[in-house]
Amino acid sequence: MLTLLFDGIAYGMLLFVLALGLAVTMGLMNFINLAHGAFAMAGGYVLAVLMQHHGWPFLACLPAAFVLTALAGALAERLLYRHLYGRPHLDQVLFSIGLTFMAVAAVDYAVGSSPVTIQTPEWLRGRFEFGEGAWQLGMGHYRLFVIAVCLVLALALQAVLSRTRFGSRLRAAVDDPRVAAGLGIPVDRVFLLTFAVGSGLAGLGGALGADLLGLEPSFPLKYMVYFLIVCAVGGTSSITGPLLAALLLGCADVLGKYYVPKLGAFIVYVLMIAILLWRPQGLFTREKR
Amino acid sequence: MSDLSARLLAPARWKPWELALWVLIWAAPIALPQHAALINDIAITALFALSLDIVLGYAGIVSLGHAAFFGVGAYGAALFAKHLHPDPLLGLAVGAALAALLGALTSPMIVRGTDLTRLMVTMGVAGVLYELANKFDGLTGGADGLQGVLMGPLLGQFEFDLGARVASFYSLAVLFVVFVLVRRVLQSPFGVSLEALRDNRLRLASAGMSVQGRLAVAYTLGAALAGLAGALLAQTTGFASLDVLDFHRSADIMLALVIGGAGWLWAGLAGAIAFKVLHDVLSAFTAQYWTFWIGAFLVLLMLVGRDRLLRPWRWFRKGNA
Amino acid sequence: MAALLDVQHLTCGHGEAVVLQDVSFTLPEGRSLALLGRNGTGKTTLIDTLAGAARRHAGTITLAGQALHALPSHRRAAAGIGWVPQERNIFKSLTVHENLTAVMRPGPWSPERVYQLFPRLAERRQNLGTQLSGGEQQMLAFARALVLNPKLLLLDEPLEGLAPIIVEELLRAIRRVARDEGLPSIVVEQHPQMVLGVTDDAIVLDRGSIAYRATSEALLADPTPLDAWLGVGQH
Amino acid sequence: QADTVKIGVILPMTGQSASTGKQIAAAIQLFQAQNGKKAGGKTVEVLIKDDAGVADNTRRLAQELVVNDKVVALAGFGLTPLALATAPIATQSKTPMVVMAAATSAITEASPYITRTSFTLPQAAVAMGDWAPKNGIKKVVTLVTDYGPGNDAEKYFSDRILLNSGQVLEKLRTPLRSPDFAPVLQKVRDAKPDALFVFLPSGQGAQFMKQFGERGLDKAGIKLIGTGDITDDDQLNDMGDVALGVVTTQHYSAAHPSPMNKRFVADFQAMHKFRPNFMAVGGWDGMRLLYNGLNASKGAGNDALMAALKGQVFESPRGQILIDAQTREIVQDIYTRRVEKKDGQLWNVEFDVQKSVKDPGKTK
Amino acid sequence: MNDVVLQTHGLVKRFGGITATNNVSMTLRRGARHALIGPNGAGKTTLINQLTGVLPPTEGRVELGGQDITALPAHRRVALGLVRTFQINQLWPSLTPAQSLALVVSQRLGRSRRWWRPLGADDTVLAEVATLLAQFHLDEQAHRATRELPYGKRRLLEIALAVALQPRVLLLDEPAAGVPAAERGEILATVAALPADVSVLLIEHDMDLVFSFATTMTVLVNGTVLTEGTPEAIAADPQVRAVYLGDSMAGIRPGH
Ligand SMILES: Nc1ncnc2c1ncn2[C@@H]1O[C@H](COP(=O)(O)OP(=O)(O)OP(=O)(O)O)[C@@H](O)[C@H]1O
Ligand SMILES: Nc1ncnc2c1ncn2[C@@H]1O[C@H](COP(=O)(O)OP(=O)(O)OP(=O)(O)O)[C@@H](O)[C@H]1O
Ligand SMILES: [Mg+2]
Ligand SMILES: [Mg+2]
Repeated sequence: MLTLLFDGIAYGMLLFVLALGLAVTMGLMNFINLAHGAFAMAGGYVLAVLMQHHGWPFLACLPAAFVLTALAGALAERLLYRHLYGRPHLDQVLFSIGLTFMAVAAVDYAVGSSPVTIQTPEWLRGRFEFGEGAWQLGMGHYRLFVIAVCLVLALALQAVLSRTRFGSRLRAAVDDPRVAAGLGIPVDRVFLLTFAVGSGLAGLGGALGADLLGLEPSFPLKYMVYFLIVCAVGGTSSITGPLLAALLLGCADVLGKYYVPKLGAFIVYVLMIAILLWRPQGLFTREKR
Repeated sequence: MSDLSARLLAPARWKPWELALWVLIWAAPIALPQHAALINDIAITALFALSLDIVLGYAGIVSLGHAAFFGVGAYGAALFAKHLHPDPLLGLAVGAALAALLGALTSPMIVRGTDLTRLMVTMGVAGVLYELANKFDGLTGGADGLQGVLMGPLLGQFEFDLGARVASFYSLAVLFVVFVLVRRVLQSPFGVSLEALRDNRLRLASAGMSVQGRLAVAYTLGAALAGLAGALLAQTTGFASLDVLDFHRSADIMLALVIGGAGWLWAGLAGAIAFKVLHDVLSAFTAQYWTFWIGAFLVLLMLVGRDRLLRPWRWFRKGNA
Repeated sequence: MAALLDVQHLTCGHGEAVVLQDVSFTLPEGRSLALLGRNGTGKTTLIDTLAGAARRHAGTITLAGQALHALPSHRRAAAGIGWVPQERNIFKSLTVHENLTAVMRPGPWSPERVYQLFPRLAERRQNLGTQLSGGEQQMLAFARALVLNPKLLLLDEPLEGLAPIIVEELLRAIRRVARDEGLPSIVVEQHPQMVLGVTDDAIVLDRGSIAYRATSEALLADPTPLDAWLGVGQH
Repeated sequence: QADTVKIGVILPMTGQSASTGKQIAAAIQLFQAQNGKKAGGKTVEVLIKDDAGVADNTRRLAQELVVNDKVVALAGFGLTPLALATAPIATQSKTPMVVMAAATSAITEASPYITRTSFTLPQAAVAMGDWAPKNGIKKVVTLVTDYGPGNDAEKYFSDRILLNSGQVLEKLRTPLRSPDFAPVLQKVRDAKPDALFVFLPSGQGAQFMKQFGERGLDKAGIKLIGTGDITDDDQLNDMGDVALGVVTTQHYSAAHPSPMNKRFVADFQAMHKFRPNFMAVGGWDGMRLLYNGLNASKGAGNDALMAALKGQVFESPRGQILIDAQTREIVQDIYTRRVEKKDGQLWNVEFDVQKSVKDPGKTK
Repeated sequence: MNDVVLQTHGLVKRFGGITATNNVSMTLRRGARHALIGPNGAGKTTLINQLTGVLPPTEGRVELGGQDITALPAHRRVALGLVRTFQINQLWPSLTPAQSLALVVSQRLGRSRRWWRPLGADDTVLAEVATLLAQFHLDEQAHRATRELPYGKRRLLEIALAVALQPRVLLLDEPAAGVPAAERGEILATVAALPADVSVLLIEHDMDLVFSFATTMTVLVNGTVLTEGTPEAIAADPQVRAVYLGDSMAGIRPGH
């Protein structure tokens, strides 16, 4: 029982970091970027390639995954995405789906369609066990590590957004880029930075999650739905919303599969529909006053 | 005043190019009998896209779960034929009616919230149906699909043949009837109010029209037509599988519609033709990586703009509108 | 007296379209300017060009010796431009307070100080921009330009939609800021009487160029020349 | 032309089952490179189509291949529903249909024109149900993916275990698209069986193995057994050491020690840079079956070809196989294998065999 | 008192801690030319939003012709004759003025749910649309998409759409906002030309317009009714001068 809860939390945390970049582009930049999963996949493959072909240590690969995907994100923003700011959501959805298709096919072409397995270092393979019977708590080292990293990320990001005025400058730039620039906000740079960080986070999430979620070219399409659920249920106006939503989703998924395996994916959908009917703006969105 | 009437009725008149296109479409299965199966497929996709156009293009409801209605129509028609009566037209009506019922029942879910909420709720409904169909495999055949659907002859005369000629004429006929019907409805006050709904809901309510009511009606209508498309598929292939409810079907149809330019009557047809032909050509040329090219096409389409890329004839419409 | 703002042979517009042709004027240090003209004569276009939000085709703009026209839009605020756009353009997803802090620059005008000027805003500081009444948004736009701590305020129809008593208050504020703080403004207005009282010079635009210049005092004393250019009462 | 015959091969080349398509397409290419393009006095042209694993695509492609391309046979079929959807077309057009991958028992019953060169899950599952109780495994939990083949595997394995007086503690199923095995594995752990019997579609095996080790199930003394899909040769090397010692039953291992197989694997790897798996051998044998059939029918299709396919016996890389003339189902040897490391690579090493296993699904 | 058409009883609207409407009870009589004035943020727009059902009140009731309409959705109030215009244009940008008006007229005639006969095939509707187009000087632009119209024309269409519904009560929220001084008169003239039994409630900050139009005025301050009276009384009220008018009335002679 406790073990399951722990697994659910680890899974949820991972979903959170993966979806975080999407929540940022969607909530702050008002851009629906369905290619988000492609950046996550890129992070995963960076990790795999560096570890398997270049013998990098696991811990060095994580920042590398962040940096490289962030650079890729920045490049994509400069060349492609910026032309679609302010366009209808539907256009953005289709554009980014198109990018996703391209990424999936390109990765398939480059490294093949079979899943890649990551060999985590020895020290992350063990497992702590406490207690007995129903209250036994078993914590895999790797999952513990994932939880820790994700928690640190969440706190750091929360601090950056609430302590600095970057957040409000970003939202101002989204609301009205012309006037924001006229009032001294470097709109282009703000967008670029945000997008790069969002992509980098996805990359980091992808690298962390490669082991737990499996890594294959169809990764972006497979998990896109989960990212969207996290954002829709959590709302995108804060970081805590998606965090709680991701945890809820993770636990519901794991517990649901344990106790009512017959219902499978059913639970997640029903839960999502119920929540969205009850709170169409997302569970944790501040009620607009 | 007669001038006023004429100007208001102008969009309702059939343009010569529209008639010409329909003649071409009807000629297709005669001229290209070896592609009858593809034509059948395109006609069904076009009908499905047209139904989504009403929901997305006209009423402005973003839906990523339109396959729910398609699937209900397909299973409905298939099960009807298998257990109750093999007549195609009866089955068609049953499929559409079931889908419309589902649309009416779920419409309260899509009148509130943001685009994202609607996206997720529609997707969720389709997901739930998918899981249900999977669970009740006694009825639906589960993941293995529903086998043994035998259709009776169309109008009691025409057996569905292996070359899919009867099927293609059948689907085209249904598509044509629906097209004419929808075309007419969209010129009516109700149809124009749908356009108004997409433009500005606040004004619609302030003019005394119920936003929620109209959304629900449009959604139900779209659902019924999607059910029709699903029923056609099940009947012409004699088969229904979980795939009719799958997420990718909703996504594909949205792609097709948007390629055709949602919010325009011909969008479904144009999109279905473009999408299917693109698919066939690309996968003949690179079977494994055709998705790369369709992705590249979408990216290009969005960057360059649909109008410039795909609908050159619209450049001239300004002049006579 | 040194010129604060010097505009020479400015041609500007939107995209390819040219709205203003070869406009030149200078604003001496410490003097405010009223910009008058009929609807659609290009007042907003001129202001927007100064702020970098409309397109300059030719000509130079110099603010306190610095070539403004060479700077991208977002650097002009640092150079000393404080802009109140005609449509207010409050950032809708920010609160009143964030609207101020997102753009503020160091200087005598802090958010606290503008709250003293507009107590109404202080009460609403946690409201989202769009939750303000029309008039409150207008005040916020003005306050937002102040916290940029500019050298020159560009006010595009700042009085539109305000209650008469607020109009008076705002006019007093403009005058006070100009006199006491040495922060001059360029004010666009459709009702000349109101604005001539708080400015030193006036320019009338017509058909894309400067049609008439005078001191505000002179025009206030004898408004007859305005009738020709503003054409009130016609139509 | 009169002197070419066409064979239509429909495979999932994209989508979730793309690896199946890739293996089979590669094997077909190899077969034609080895054996030339002539059979029954005619040139054999193979048309490969991608159905992306979507049943109505498969069906439409089959229809077009039959009507437009006039193929003499249809082949391929990566998943059960894809094969089932096409069955009526085979019947209606009297076109022989060779199933090279899909493994649900019932497929060959859907049309008198269907035959198979892959395997059926009951064949593999029953073999395991016999082996396990003899080797100290009395209490088991089954874990299968929830679709046709999974249900077959679960049913035939558990029936067999019960017959051999074993005990099935729990029958677990995971959805076809399951992102996380954590909860089911926890359930297995809590049930404390002697062994866990698993069937998963190839592709999910690697991830499953890892989580199995990570959750400490191996340390808790739970053995992992299953059909060969979980130790798919295609991915075995990526699984790492957790896979060592896993015992599975199946009809083919790339490590099968016959000379014919050695040559097959060597040629395959030389041509394609990856290891053939049971899908590849199904494709290769399917081609062999069709070539033999065409030789016998002198290039004719339909009933003549179908008759020629029935009852064929030949040596395959997996050992000797027979197409049962009555059921059109493959009869073959089923091996029990254990994952071992040789020369730094992981292989399914065979250590036991049941000869000439018929499909148990048809014998009742 | 059967000439009261619209009445509020103790209307309260709170947004979080802010009370935008505070216990407002006011009446609008048949054929009234009533102005609602007050400082910025006094709650005028909020009040209109509650009258028309855009916002639900926190407390209190709204009555139209004696019927309690507090819980009625916006579109049902329109059917009862309560119609408004918006401070910021709310139009259908892709429809033409002719289509917009035809749609609204069909709605009023209860024909907007027809799904078979085309919009332009109904003679009653056509006749009315033609009249409205002429009345609001929209003939020339009748068949251009609304988004392409000049601002002034769009403003006229906004009001024409309201008039097309043949309201019993018309609520105008700053109809002259953004309209050049020269054209403001024209807009008010069309409103003044409405049938005498139509009641009009006008919100406006342009005192020239307000005083030339209204016969009764209500002053709203901080969500509360400060006072009500004839233009003369309001102009003379020292309290109103202190909170709203300031010295601006120096040049304006109310009444006519
Ligand atoms: N974004 C734009 N693109 C193209 N033309 C524009 C744009 N904005 C304004 N114009 C045109 O430029 C001309 C000048 O407009 P501008 O807004 O500068 O006038 P204005 O004097 O400020 O008028 P107003 O008193 O109505 O505010 C007008 O003819 C207008 O149609
Ligand atoms: N959605 C909202 N949330 C919070 N406060 C709001 C909201 N809408 C309005 N308010 C507040 O309610 C008060 C009344 O606003 P309202 O728009 O009714 O004023 P108004 O009288 O129309 O002013 P103006 O003349 O400036 O348009 C304002 O102080 C405003 O800040
Ligand atoms: Mg202007
Ligand atoms: Mg207001």
